[in-house]
Amino acid sequence: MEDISIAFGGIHAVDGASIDLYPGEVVALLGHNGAGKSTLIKILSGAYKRDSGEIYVRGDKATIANPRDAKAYGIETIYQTLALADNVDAAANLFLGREIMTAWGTLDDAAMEAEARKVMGRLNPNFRRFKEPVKALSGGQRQSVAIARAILFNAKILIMDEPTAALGPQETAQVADLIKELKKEDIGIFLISHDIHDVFDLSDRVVVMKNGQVVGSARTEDVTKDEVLGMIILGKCPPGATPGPGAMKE
Amino acid sequence: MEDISIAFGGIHAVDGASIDLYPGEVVALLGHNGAGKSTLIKILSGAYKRDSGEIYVRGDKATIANPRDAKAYGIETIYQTLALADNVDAAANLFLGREIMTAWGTLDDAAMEAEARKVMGRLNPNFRRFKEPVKALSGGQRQSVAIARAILFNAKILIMDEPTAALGPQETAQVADLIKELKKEDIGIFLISHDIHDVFDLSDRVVVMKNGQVVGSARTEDVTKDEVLGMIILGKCPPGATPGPGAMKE
Amino acid sequence: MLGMIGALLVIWVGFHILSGGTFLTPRNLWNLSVQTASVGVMATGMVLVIVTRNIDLSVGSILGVTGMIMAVAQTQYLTPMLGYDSGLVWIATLIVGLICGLLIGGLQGFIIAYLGVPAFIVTLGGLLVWRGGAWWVASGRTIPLTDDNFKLLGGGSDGSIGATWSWIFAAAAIVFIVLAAVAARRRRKRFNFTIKPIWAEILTLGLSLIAVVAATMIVNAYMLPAPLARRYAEAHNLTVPPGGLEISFGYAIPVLLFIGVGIVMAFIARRTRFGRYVFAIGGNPEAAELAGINTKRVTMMVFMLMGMLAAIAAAISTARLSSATNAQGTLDELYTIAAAVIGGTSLAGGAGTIFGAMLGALVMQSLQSGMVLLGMDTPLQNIVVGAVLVVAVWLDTIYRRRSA
Amino acid sequence: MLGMIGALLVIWVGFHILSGGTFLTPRNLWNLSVQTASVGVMATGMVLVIVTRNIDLSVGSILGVTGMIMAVAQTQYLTPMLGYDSGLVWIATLIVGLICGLLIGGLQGFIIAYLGVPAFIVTLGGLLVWRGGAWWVASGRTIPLTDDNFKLLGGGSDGSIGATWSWIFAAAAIVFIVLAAVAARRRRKRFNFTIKPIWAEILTLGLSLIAVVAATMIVNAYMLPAPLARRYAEAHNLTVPPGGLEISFGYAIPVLLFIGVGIVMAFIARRTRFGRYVFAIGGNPEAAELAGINTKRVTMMVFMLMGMLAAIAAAISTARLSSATNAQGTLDELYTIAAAVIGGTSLAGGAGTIFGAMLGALVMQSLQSGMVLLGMDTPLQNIVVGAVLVVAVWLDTIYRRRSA
Amino acid sequence: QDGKGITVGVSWSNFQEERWKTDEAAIKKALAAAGAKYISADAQSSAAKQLTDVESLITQGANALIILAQDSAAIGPAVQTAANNGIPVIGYDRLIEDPNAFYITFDNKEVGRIQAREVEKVKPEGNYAFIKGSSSDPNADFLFEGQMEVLKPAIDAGKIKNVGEAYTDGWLPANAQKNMEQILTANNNKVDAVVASNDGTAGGAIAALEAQGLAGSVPVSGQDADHAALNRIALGTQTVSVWKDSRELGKRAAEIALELAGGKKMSDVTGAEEWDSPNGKKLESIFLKPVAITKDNLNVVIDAGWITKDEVCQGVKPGSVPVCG
Ligand SMILES: Nc1ncnc2c1ncn2[C@@H]1O[C@H](COP(=O)(O)OP(=O)(O)OP(=O)(O)O)[C@@H](O)[C@H]1O
Ligand SMILES: Nc1ncnc2c1ncn2[C@@H]1O[C@H](COP(=O)(O)OP(=O)(O)OP(=O)(O)O)[C@@H](O)[C@H]1O
Ligand SMILES: O[C@@H]1[C@@H](O)[C@H](O)OC[C@H]1O
Ligand SMILES: [Mg+2]
Ligand SMILES: [Mg+2]
Repeated sequence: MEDISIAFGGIHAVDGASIDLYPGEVVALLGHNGAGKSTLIKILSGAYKRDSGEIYVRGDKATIANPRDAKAYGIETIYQTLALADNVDAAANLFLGREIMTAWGTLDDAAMEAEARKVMGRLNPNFRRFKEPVKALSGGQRQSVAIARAILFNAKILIMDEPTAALGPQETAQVADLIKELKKEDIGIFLISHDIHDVFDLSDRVVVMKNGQVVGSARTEDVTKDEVLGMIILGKCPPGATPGPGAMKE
Repeated sequence: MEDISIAFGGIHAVDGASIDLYPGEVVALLGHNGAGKSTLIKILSGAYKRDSGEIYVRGDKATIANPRDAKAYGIETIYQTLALADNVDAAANLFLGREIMTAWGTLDDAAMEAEARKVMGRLNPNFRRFKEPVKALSGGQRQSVAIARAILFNAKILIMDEPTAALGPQETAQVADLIKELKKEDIGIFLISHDIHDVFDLSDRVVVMKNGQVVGSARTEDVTKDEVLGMIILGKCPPGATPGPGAMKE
Repeated sequence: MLGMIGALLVIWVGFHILSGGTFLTPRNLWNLSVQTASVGVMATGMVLVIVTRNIDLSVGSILGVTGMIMAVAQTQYLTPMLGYDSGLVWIATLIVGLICGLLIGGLQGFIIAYLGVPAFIVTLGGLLVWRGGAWWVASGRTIPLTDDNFKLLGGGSDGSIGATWSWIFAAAAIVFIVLAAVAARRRRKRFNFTIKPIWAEILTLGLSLIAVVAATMIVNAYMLPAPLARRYAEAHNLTVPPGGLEISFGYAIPVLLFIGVGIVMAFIARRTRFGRYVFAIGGNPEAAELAGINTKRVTMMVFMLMGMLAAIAAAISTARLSSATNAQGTLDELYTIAAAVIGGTSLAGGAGTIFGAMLGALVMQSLQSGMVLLGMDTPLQNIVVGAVLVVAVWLDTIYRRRSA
Repeated sequence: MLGMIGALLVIWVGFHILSGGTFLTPRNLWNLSVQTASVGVMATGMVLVIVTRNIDLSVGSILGVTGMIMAVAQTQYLTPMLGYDSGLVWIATLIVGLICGLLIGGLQGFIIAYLGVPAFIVTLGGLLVWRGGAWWVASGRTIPLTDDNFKLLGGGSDGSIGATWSWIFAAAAIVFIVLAAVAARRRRKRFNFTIKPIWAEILTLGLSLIAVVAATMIVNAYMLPAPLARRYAEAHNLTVPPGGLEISFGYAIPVLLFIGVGIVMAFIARRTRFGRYVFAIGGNPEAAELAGINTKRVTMMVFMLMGMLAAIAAAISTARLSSATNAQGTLDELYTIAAAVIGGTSLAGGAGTIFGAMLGALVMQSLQSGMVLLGMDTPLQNIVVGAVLVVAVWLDTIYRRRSA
Repeated sequence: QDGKGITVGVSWSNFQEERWKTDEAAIKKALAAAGAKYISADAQSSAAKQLTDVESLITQGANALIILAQDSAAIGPAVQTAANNGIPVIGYDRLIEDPNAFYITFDNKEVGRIQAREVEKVKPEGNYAFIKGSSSDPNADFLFEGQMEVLKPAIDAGKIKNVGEAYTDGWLPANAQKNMEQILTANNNKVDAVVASNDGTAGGAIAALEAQGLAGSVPVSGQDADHAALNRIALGTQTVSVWKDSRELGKRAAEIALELAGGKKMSDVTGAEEWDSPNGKKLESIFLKPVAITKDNLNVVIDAGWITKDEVCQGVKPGSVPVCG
C-alpha cells in the first residue's frame, strides 16, 4: 500500500501511510487508540474508499472498490467490530457469501454445519451453540466465529484486527498456533494487536502508527518492547527502525 | 450474590453461582469464553432477570429488576458490548440518564462537554472527537467512553466487563491506575478480564467460572498464574482455593 | 407461529358462535380461502422486503396498474391477435403482467438500492405514480375481461378443480410432506447430528397430514348451488337424481396458486443463496456487504420479486372481478404489510417467515369477512377489527416471549 | 437540510414558471403556509415517534375523532353552557380536544411500550378504531362550528394578525434569534471551547434574519380582497380612499400556531432530558435501558405528545373548514410520515430534525397545491407528485452524502 | 306485503358518507313493517371487498340483495353469483348493467343538469369553476356530463368560461377547499360561479370563498340535502342542493326486494318500465325524480320531516329567508 489517505469530514484518519507485506510474513500494526489502524486496513479490504493513494497486490496496481474486489485478490479480513449477521447462526455466518450448495443447487445446511463444527472445534473446543443466532453468543464466542470465517477460505492475505481481544487464554493460544500454521502456508498476515507480548511472539515486522501517520517500521528482532512502546506513545523512532512521515522530529 | 441461575431456552448460562464482594476489594472474574461471566454480572446490574437466587447489598436482600434499580444501589457497569447510544456524541453518552441541567431546567451541553473533556483527558489523552456521534469512533475510543461513563458517578460497586480489551498499552495503564485509585475510595470492583497479568496486578481475589458454574475462588496471593489457568481450562481447583460447585470432581 | 394459529382458531370459533353458526361452514371457509389469495400472495413477497429493512407502499398501486395493463392487453391486443377461443390468451396476458410487475419493481428497486433513496419515499412515490398510471392506461374506465380461461384464475364455480382432483392434489401434498421429512432426517443422520425423537417427528407429521385432509374435505363439502348444478348437468348430459345433484367445488384455482406461490417463496427464503443473503442483509447490512455479498443487487431483486408477486395478485383479483377497475388494490399495501407483521415479520428487519405472513393474511381476511357476517355497522366493525387485531398480536407476543 | 431547501426552491420556481407566474405570489404563498399548518404540526411529533423506531399510522384518524369531539362538545355542550358570545368557548373546546388526544395517544403508547405490541399493528388498529369512533360521535353527520373565536384558529381573513402585529412578531423573532446566538457563543467561550469565526456566525445570523423579514413582507403584501376590505372598513368606520383600501392579511393564526409548535417541539427535542432520551432510545434501545432510562415511559410519552399534536392539527383543520366532517384527516398519516421522512428522519430510528419535518410538510403541500395551479388531471398530478417527490429526496440524499 | 322469513341483504359501497344513513333507515323501516330481516355490509369504496361482501350476505342466507355498486362494471361477478344461487338483485342508486338486476335510482345526469341549471339561473355569464367528485367514482363523471350538457350552449356562445376544474380526492371537503383556493389564486378571484358536485365539496368550496369574502356573492351548487348544506342555503352562502329523497328510494327498493324474493317477475313490479342502458341492455327500472332545493322552497324539506326548522334556520338573520320568518 502506498501513500494512502482518507479523511472523515475534517479528520485525517489516515494520512499518507505506506506499508508492505510479503507472503509468509506477519506484519504487526500498532498504535494508540484512534491511530488509524482499523481505518487503514478497511481501505485495503474494500470497506472504505480511499481519498488518495494506491494499492499494489503482487506488484500490480489493484482496484479495490468494495469488499468483493478485495476477496477476488485473496484478501480476507477479521474486522474489529466482527461484522457478523446477528440473526443467523454460526454456520450460516461462517459460509456467508460462499455457501456450500447441494447437487440440486440448494443450500446444504447440514454440510455447512458439519464443516463449521470441524473448524470451530479447533478454535474454541467449548463451543456448542451452532443452532443459535450469533447475537445470543458471548463476546469471545462471536470472535471465534469471526476468526473461523476468515480462515475457512484460502486467503493469500489475511487481515486480523485485534483477533484475540475478547478471547480467553486457551482460545488465544489456539489463535497464535493458527497464525504460525498459516504463515507456513505462505500467507501474508496483517496483525493488529495491543498485546505487545503477542506481537513479539508472532510478528516478523512491526509498523507503528500515530494520528493517522506511520511513525516507523522495523524488523521485530531489531527492536525492544520498550522501544516499540516509545514509538506508540511518543512517536519516537528508535535507531533499529525505518522512520516514516509520522516520526517525531527531533 | 447467592445461588444465581439463569437459562436461555435450554442452555444454563449461569447455574447456581455465588460470589461475594467487599468494599475496597477488587474481585476478578475469570473463565473461558462463554463461561457465563457476562451473564452473571448482567444479572447483578439488572440487565437480565434471574430465574432463581438472591442478591444481597450491604447485607440486605436487594430487589434488582432493571438497570434503574441497580443504579439506585450504587452499582455501575461497563458492559462488554459497551452499550453506547451510537447516534449521539461522547458527552451525551457520558451523562446519559444523569444529564447536567442549567438553572432553567434545560440541558447544559456546554457544561457536560467540559466535564467530559476532563474525564476523557485522564483516560485517553489523545481523544479529541467530542462532537462526533460515537459510532464514528475507533474501538478503543468507544471503550474509553464506556469506562468514563461508569466512573463519572459515585458508584459503590463497579462492574468492569473486559474494560481494557480494545485499549492500547498507554490507555490500559491508565485504567489500571484508575482501578487502584477507586479501590482507595472504598469502592468494590468486579473485574472481568482475560489478561492474567493484569488480573494478578490488580485483584485481591479471583473467582473462576466454567460452563455457568463457579469452579472456585481464592485470594490472589494464595495462587499462582498457572494454577489459575488450570482452573479456567480444566476446572481443577488448587489447594489454595475454596472449591465451588463447578470444580472438577476428582 | 403457534401463538398466531391459536389466535386464528379463537377468532374463527368466536365468529362462528356470534354469527349463529355461519362462519365455520364449508361455504364460508371456501370463500375465505379465495378472498385471502390476492393479498396473501403479496404478503409472501413483503416478508422479504421488510426483512431487508425496507418497505413497499406501492404494491396496491402496482396491482392496480398491472391489472389494468393485463386487461387492456387482453381485450385490445391479445384476444384479437390470438383469436377469441385461443388457449394462449390467458398465459400471454399473465406474462405481460409479470413483465410489467418485474420492470416496475426493478425500477423502484434500482432507485432504492443504487441511488440510495429511502424505500419509504420511493414506494410512496410509486403509490402515487402507478395509481395515476392505472388511470391513464384506460382513462379511468373499468375494463371487462374477455378471456374465459383467464377468469378461472379468479376462482368461482368454474375456477375450481372439483372433488376428484382435490383428492389427487391432497395425496400429492401428503407424499411430498412425508418424503421431505424423511429426507431431512436422513441428512442429519448422515452427519451424525442430534435428531428429534421419532415420536415428535411423527406427531408434527401427523398434524400436517390431518390439516391437509381436513382442508380437502372442507372444500369438497362445498357443493354447487342448485341452478349451477342443473346447468352443469345439462352441459354434461347428466340426469338429475331426485335428491338434487351433489357436485363439489373442491380447491379454487387462485387458492392453489396462492399455495404454490407460498411454497416457492418459502423455498427461496430458506433454501437458496438469495434467501440467505436477504436475511443476512436484514440482520446486519454492513456485515453482509463486508462478507462480499452484492447487497445492492439483492435488494433490487427483492423489489423485482415483489413487483412480480403484485402482478400475480393482480391477475387473481382482476380475474375474480372479471374486470380491471381503476381503484383496484387501493389500501392493499396496508393489508399486505399488516399480514406480514401479524405473521411475525419484524419491521426492524432480519426476521420473518413466509408461512407466518400467509397466516397473517388469513387472520386479516377472517376479521374482515367475519365482521360482515355479524352485520354490525361499519364504524363499529372498524372498531372491532382494529381492537381484535391488536389483541391477537398481543397474545402472539406473549406466547413468543414465553417460549423464547 | 440545505439540500432540501434547495429542492424546495427548485420546485417553487418550477411551478412559478409553469403556472405562468401565479405560484410565487404573496397570495399563493400565504395560502400555502395555511394549508401546510395542519399536517406540519403533526409531522413535528412524527419525528419523535420515528426516531424511537416506531411509527404512528393513526394520526389521521385521531385528527378525525378529536375534531369531531371538539365540534360536538362546542356546539352541544360548551356554547350552551358558557353562552354564545363567551370568549371561553374556544379555549375550552381546545382543552377538550387536547385531553382526548392525550388519552388516545397514551392508550396506544401504553400498549406499545408496556405490552410490547409492535407500533405498526397498534396504530393500524388505531387507524380503524378512531375512524370508526369519528363516525360514532355524530353518526357520520357534518357538524358546523358555532364559535367564531375558535374559527380564527383556521386562518382566513379574520384569523390573521394584520400588518402591524406581523411586524411586531417579526421584530420579536429577530431579537430572540440574535439573543440566542449571542448566549450560545458566550457559553462556549466560558468553557474555552473553539468557537465559529465571527464572520460565519454573522452570515448564518444574517440569512435567518433576511428569511424572517422576507416572510413578513410576503404575508403583508397579501391584501384583503375588495369585498372583505369594504366590510372591514364598514366595521371600523373607515372611509374608502379612491384607490381602494389596502389592508394586509399578515401572518395567519394557524401559521403562528404551527411555528409555535415547531419551536416548542424543537426545544423539547434538543434542549430537554426527554428529547435526549428519545434520541438515545432511537440510537440503541438496549443501551438506553442499561443507562437507566425508563424507555417504556419515554415511549409512551412520545405517543401522548403525538396524540396532543393530532388534536391541535384537528383544531386547525376543523376551524379552517368551519365544520367537522366525518372523513377528516383521511390519508393524513401518510402525508405526515412522508413529511418527516422527506425532512431527513430515518425510519431506522435515531435521526431526524423537527425543522426538517416542517420543511418536508411544506414540500409535500407545495407539490400538491402547485399541481392544482397547473390545472392537470388528478391522475397525472399524482404521477408528477410521486416522481418529483422521489427526485427531491434523491437530490437531498446526494447532497447529504457529499457534505458528510 | 308479508315478509316473514325473508332476509334482505344490502351491500353498501361506502356507508361512511352522510347520505346513506337515511337510505338505510328507510330500508330498515320498510322491511320491519313487513316483518322481514335486514342484513348489510359496507364495501368501504372497494370493488373487491364488495364482491366479498355479497358472498357473505349470501352465506348468511339473503333471499334478495340490494346493491349500491361501487363499480358498475366490476360488480358483474357478484350479480352472477347471486343469479347462480337464484337470488334476485336490485341495483340501487348506481347503475348495474346486467339484466339480472332491477334498477332503481335518481338519474345522476339529471342531478348534474339541475345543479348547472340553478347556478346558471343566478349567473348566466361569467367565469365558472367546477369542483368535481372523486376521480374513482363513476358518478362524478355522470354528474359532470349532466352539468356540461346544460352549460354547453352558453360555453359555446362564449358567455360562460370554464376557468378551472378539479376532481376531489375521496370527495373530501378539505381537498375541495384546497382545490378551490388554488383556482381562486390562479384566477385572481375572478370566479363568478362554482358548480360543486355534492354538499361536502360545496362546503369546502364555500370555506375557500369565505376566506376571500366571496361567499354569498358567488353561487354554489351541491346535492344530497346534507343538513349543514340546507343551513348554508338559508344563510345564503350556497345556492342549491339537489335533494334525492333517499327515504323514498330506500322504501321502494325494500318493497321491490320483498316482491322479488316472493317470486314475482321483474317486469311485474309495480311501476317498472323497460329501459335501454347506455350499452344497449334492456333493464327493468324505476326512476325517481330529484328535487332542487333553494332558498325559496326550503319548506319542502322541512315539511317532509327531513330536517327541523331550527336546524335550517340556525344563525339566519330574521326576514332574509321566507321559511325562517
Ligand atoms: N466512519 C467514521 N467516521 C468518522 N470518523 C471515523 C470513522 N471511522 C474512524 N474514524 C476516526 O478515525 C480515527 C482512526 O480510527 P481507527 O478506527 O482507524 O483507529 P484504530 O487505530 O483502529 O484505533 P483502536 O485501537 O481504538 O481500534 C479515529 O479518530 C476515529 O474517530
Ligand atoms: N441473550 C442470550 N440468549 C441466549 N444465550 C445466551 C444469551 N447471552 C448469553 N448466552 C449464552 O450463555 C453463555 C454464557 O455467555 P456469557 O456472555 O455470560 O459468557 P462470558 O463468560 O462472558 O464469555 P466471554 O468471555 O466470551 O465474554 C454462552 O454460551 C452464550 O452463548
Ligand atoms: O350522493 C352522491 C353519490 O351519488 C355519489 O356517488 O357519491 C357522493 C354522494 O354525495
Ligand atoms: Mg481499531
Ligand atoms: Mg463476556
